Amino acid sequence: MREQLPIVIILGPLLGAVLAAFTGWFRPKLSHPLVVVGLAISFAAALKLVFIVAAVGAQEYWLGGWGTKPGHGVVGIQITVDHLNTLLLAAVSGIALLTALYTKRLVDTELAGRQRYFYALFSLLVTGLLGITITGDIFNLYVFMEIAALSSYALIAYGRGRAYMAAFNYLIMGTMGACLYLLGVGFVFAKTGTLNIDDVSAIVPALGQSQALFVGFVLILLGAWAKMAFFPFHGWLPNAYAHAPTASAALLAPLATKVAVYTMLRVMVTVYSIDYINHSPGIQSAVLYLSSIAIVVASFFSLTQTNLKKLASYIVLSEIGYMVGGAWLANKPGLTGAMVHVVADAAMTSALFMAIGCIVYRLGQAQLDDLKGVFFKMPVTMAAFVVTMAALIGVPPTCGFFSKWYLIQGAAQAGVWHFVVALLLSSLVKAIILFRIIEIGYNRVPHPAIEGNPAIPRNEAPLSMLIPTVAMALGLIALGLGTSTLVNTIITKALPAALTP
Amino acid sequence: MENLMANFNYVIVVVLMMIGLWSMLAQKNLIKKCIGMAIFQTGIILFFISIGAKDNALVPILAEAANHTYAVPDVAKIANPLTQILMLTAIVVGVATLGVGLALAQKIYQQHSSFDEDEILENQRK
Amino acid sequence: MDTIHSFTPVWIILTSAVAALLIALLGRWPNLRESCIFVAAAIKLGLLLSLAPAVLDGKLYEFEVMELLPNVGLAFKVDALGLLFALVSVSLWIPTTIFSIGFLRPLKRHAQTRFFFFFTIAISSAVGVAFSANLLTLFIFYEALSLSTYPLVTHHQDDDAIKGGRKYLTYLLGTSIAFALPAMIIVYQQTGNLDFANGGVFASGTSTALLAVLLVMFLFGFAKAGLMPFHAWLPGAMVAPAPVSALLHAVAVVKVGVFSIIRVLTGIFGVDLLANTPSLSTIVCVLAGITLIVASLIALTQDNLKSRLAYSTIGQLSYIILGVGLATKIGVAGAALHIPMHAFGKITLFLCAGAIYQACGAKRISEIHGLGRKFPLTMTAFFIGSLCVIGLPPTGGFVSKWYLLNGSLDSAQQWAFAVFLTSSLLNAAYFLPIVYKAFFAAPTDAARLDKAKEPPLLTIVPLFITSAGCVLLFFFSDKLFQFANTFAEMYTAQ
Amino acid sequence: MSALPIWQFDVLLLMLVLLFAVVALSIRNLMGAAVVFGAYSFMMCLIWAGMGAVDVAFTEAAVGAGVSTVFVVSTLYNTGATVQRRPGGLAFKLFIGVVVTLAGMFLLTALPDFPKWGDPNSPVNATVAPYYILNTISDSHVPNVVTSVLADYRGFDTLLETTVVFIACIAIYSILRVDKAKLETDEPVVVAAPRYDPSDSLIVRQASRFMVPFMQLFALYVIAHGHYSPGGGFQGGVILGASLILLAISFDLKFLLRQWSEKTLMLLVAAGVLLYAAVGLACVFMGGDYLDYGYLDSVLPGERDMARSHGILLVEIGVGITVMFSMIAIHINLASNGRFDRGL
Repeated sequence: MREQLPIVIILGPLLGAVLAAFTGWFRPKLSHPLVVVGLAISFAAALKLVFIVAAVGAQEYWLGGWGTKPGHGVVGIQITVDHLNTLLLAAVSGIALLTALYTKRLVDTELAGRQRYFYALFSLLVTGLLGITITGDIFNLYVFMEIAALSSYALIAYGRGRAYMAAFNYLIMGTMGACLYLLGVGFVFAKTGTLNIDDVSAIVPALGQSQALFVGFVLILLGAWAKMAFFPFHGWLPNAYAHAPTASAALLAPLATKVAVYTMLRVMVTVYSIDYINHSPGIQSAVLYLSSIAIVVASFFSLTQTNLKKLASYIVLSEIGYMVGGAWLANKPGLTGAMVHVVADAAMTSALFMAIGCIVYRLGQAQLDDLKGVFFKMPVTMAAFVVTMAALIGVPPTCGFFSKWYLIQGAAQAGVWHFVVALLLSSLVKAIILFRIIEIGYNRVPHPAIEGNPAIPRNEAPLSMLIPTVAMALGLIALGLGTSTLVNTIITKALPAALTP
Repeated sequence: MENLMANFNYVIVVVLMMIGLWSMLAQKNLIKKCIGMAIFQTGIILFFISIGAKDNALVPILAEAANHTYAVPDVAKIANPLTQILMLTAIVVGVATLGVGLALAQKIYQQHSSFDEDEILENQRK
Repeated sequence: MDTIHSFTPVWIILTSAVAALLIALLGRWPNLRESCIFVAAAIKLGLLLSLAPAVLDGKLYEFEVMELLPNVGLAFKVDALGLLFALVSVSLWIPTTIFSIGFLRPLKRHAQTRFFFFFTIAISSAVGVAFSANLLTLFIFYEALSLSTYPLVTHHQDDDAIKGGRKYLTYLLGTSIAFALPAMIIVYQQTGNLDFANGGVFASGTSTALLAVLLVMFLFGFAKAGLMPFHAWLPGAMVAPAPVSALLHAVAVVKVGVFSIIRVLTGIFGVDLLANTPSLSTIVCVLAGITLIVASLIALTQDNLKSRLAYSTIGQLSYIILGVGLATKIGVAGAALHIPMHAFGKITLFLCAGAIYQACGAKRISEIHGLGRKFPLTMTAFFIGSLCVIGLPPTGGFVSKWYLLNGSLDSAQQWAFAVFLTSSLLNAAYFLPIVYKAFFAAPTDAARLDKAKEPPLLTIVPLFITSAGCVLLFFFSDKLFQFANTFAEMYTAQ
Repeated sequence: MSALPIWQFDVLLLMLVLLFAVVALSIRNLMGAAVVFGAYSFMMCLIWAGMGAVDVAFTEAAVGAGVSTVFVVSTLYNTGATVQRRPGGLAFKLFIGVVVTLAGMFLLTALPDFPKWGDPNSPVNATVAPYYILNTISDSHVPNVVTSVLADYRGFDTLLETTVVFIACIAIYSILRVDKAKLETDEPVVVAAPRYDPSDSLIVRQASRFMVPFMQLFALYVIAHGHYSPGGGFQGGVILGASLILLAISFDLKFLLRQWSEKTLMLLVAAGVLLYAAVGLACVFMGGDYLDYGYLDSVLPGERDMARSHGILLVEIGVGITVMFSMIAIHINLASNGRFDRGL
């Protein structure tokens, strides 16, 4: 059974979704447990694979039994779990499982009466994301991309009102990104003749500096950037996550953009290899400037926001700048930082949106000045919120600090000082945001313990939402302390050998 | 001239895609955006099919020599099946996305009774 | 110097952390809550003293908890300076707790549990900084201290408390993220490790320009040391209740800033590097010198008692930085010695200010003319404290300033001698008039003085303990000097 | 003249395609744009047929030209928006135009580097593809190479593609479907009364009643005969769907909903995907890898390669079911704007 694990990761959520679509009509109560079971199976398999990959090495799996044929390369479709994607697989399925448990209450209240297909779409989105991470075939990745995209449009459209226009814009930008990626795959396919990532990476160096390959590379990059809302293509994200229902945003925000970043990493590191990037220095400095602009602009936009969800969406935008910039430093600490940040940021954004979800669930509103006295009403949620923001700022014991450490070290080694300044600036901005919220929530209301001040009733979020939020917040600290073991056992092996130390 | 005529297909593909892309981004009408999106996708499909096409190649269905036995086919004479099945998927994905896009456009029209992006934004701001 | 691998340093830090948890749990029984602070303080002091003999003859206690980054871990190493600083902050913790019980209890101040909880956490992170073996552990506890003292500064929850707290955090968190963090990462990227090593970590080839930039970033990054222009948080933090400004802003918080700079200058850059490249040590000395003089001048103009003490602290801290900047063995020893001396002196002054405020609500110096006749005991303690800070013979301050002056004589920066002297004169200029007016001048508003009642016993006793401490330090200064000397020998070549 | 590698006929078609694309996007009457877009798709499927991609042409004709046009038309019918108002905003359009032309030029720079058009031993035609052509008979005994690659060699792609169709259906359902409670309270959306209501004209009804059985028979042939002739699950499924959509259009939605209730439609959409995934799982339980039909030989008649052929047929049926019922469900949703009462 051990060698079937890679496909179990995909089948769990896929079959869960299809069965949930069935039970949606007979016993709607059953859809949620089915999806949770599917995700649990997938998470267990992903976790097991993390240990197998760390111990033994990459695990390959050929669909339909069609492996490599002499003279033709891999004939069927191959899915691989190697050092680059095994951590993200575990993170995506783990966070999805936790979010599924978390959103049950939110869905029952916000989407009462029309949630028949919500958890089916939820599970299909996770299938798409897991598929993108696990597949070893560049065209197969396009199909998984479309699965994830279509289900995310529907999940956003559940938000009604302004969510429809936001979903439509997301659809246009998402399809443009997917098509650019497909065209890029076409160019690569035209020059190398095969779709399997390992075979392509074997052929690419032999073709040397071919213009078609270069254009294909740029196209795939543009496609991935549109999907992850990197700077020039970021228009759709704030509206999409702000107007979507809290439950969908809690799933989409942490995972969708990180998986797109992973696609870029996979193409940069495996398909086109790092020294292909070193040969095109023009692009490298341009991308680094772009990512610095993305970080700074998104951070300052988040300062001006009054709606908590919009604020969180801009934070997500600035975090993407970290990862793209880190990857494009193309040196050992930079890439390590990017890879660690992909997993760390998924956890941080998930904890952030869960905390916001608790607040919105209880206070009904997500405006900043409605948060007066929220530290007394919801002490535990706000404690988790403070830990999450501390992680985003990069306060030491949390995972945000270590990924930022590697990124700044990589930038210093490459002498890219504007990226260092951008990283520090965005940490300061997030610190200002945190302390502004602390002031609104804690100081601006007369302290209940002083006699003569009105006592503030405690109005904590329900337990089913509180436990995942607190678990994720503690997970950030655990991930932080565990970063060095993760880096030594898995991430250093994922780095290409030809990397400057 | 020879080079241009040889790759005439690719030029048409690029022009088609650019028309589609332009209309997706610049057109204000939501329906035109959807149609532009479909044209952009068919452009890419044309690209894939033309890289898989072979000079006067037969349809990729093997001729039956005697009852249920098949001669070894001459590969150069049979069109490339791989690009074709990739494009089957792309077409179906294109229709799926078009369907979702049109459904969203309907819902937007129900709210703002207009397909024009500027009118919708004004309406939202009110 | 051989190292003893032992868990005791971690025990020391954990005792106060455990005490903090106990405090949080025992919220409803104030007496029980206070008693467990004393128990924790006693245990801590005992453990610290148990380390003293071995550390004095050069041995080091070391323990690595876990590895955070390739060859940089969460590690503790107790050396003479670390032990000295920990001893000072823990031993002053006891009188301050007595004072805060006396100060807070009668006024029925709110959230006392929260106050003592964060107070104890702050102490444990200060000790954490003292024992950290590398720059990363130091940075972690440095940030923990900034965050745990924020609720203490904004304890009163009123508007100027919030403003003070906001200024406090923007300076401390802002400079540590903007300057200290990148500087630390660049050092790690250049040298591959962050441990404090004798003679510094830098390879000989690194360009002095880079070293200068890193030095300035560290000096401004650890803004708790109060170097101009990043000193404004200290007067802003005077909004905190008296015990907080007493222990934290006289001993724990500010000394952590200076302690980190000493660690950086001796452990990362190395004293010989400073001595050999004159440009680096001049940067340190000029910055410290300017802060010294300007702070003392501003202190002259301050009418509010606590902000005058605050500016005097900023000045005194630059003494220590200047001492280390001189890059001579005696200078470094003098600087290390000045930490306890200034701590005892300044805490006495702050406790007196608190007692005065509690007794007659007076905050301004102009309001306490003639107070000496009503409260002779408090004002004599104030007098002894100010002597210690000025550095006159019967108090310990004289000894540390003596070594600092010697150090400045045989260092490259002769002008430092003049700076030390003028600043001591300025200290005298802004302290002695207060004492004189309190005893001999006619009271300006007699009404306030008449209804002023004798402050409760609990707030008077700590005053005597610390002022007696100042005098004792003068007579037993050779014991402390041993600590300073072992540290100086370890980190300077000559 | 042999020097010209592509036939003059192809050049003409490509020109026509370009013309239709430009017209479809610039014409102000939206209904007209929909019809020209349908014509554009037909031209496109002619070009593909010319290049030897028969299956793709078939799918494009059925799905691209047929169903998409119906979707666009029913959207316009529901909203009554026929003319695009408010031209203008020229500066923005010019800016995008410049950006797009630059992108186009960038793409064209890769042109000389491409293998010559139609060259049989270009990398694409020389690496992986020859294996399929040479081994399809010995592996799965399916002469139509496209169907064998579609359902067997790259069967996982097709499973995911069916899932995409499934997602599109439930996505549109969850976006548009108006839940029962709201249906009563919501006042009917005022829609411009169609000038001509086809559903009450006798000729249209009788013609469609006559055509539908033959369409369905042909569709079943297309699915079943997919191994030997162009066609397969997708094309057959769409034609089956189209036949029922024809019924819905020529009669009215209620007529179709009486035969196929909403619940059965949506359940069958999920059933198709479940069948496909279950066949894959069966292979795993029989000891092989996922979607390795060879291991079903103990269950399906014939040894390994015939088992594969039957496995492909099973999978094609699953695809056909899903595609058919999702096309119908999508059409009903789009046509009735989620109210399931009356439509196009």
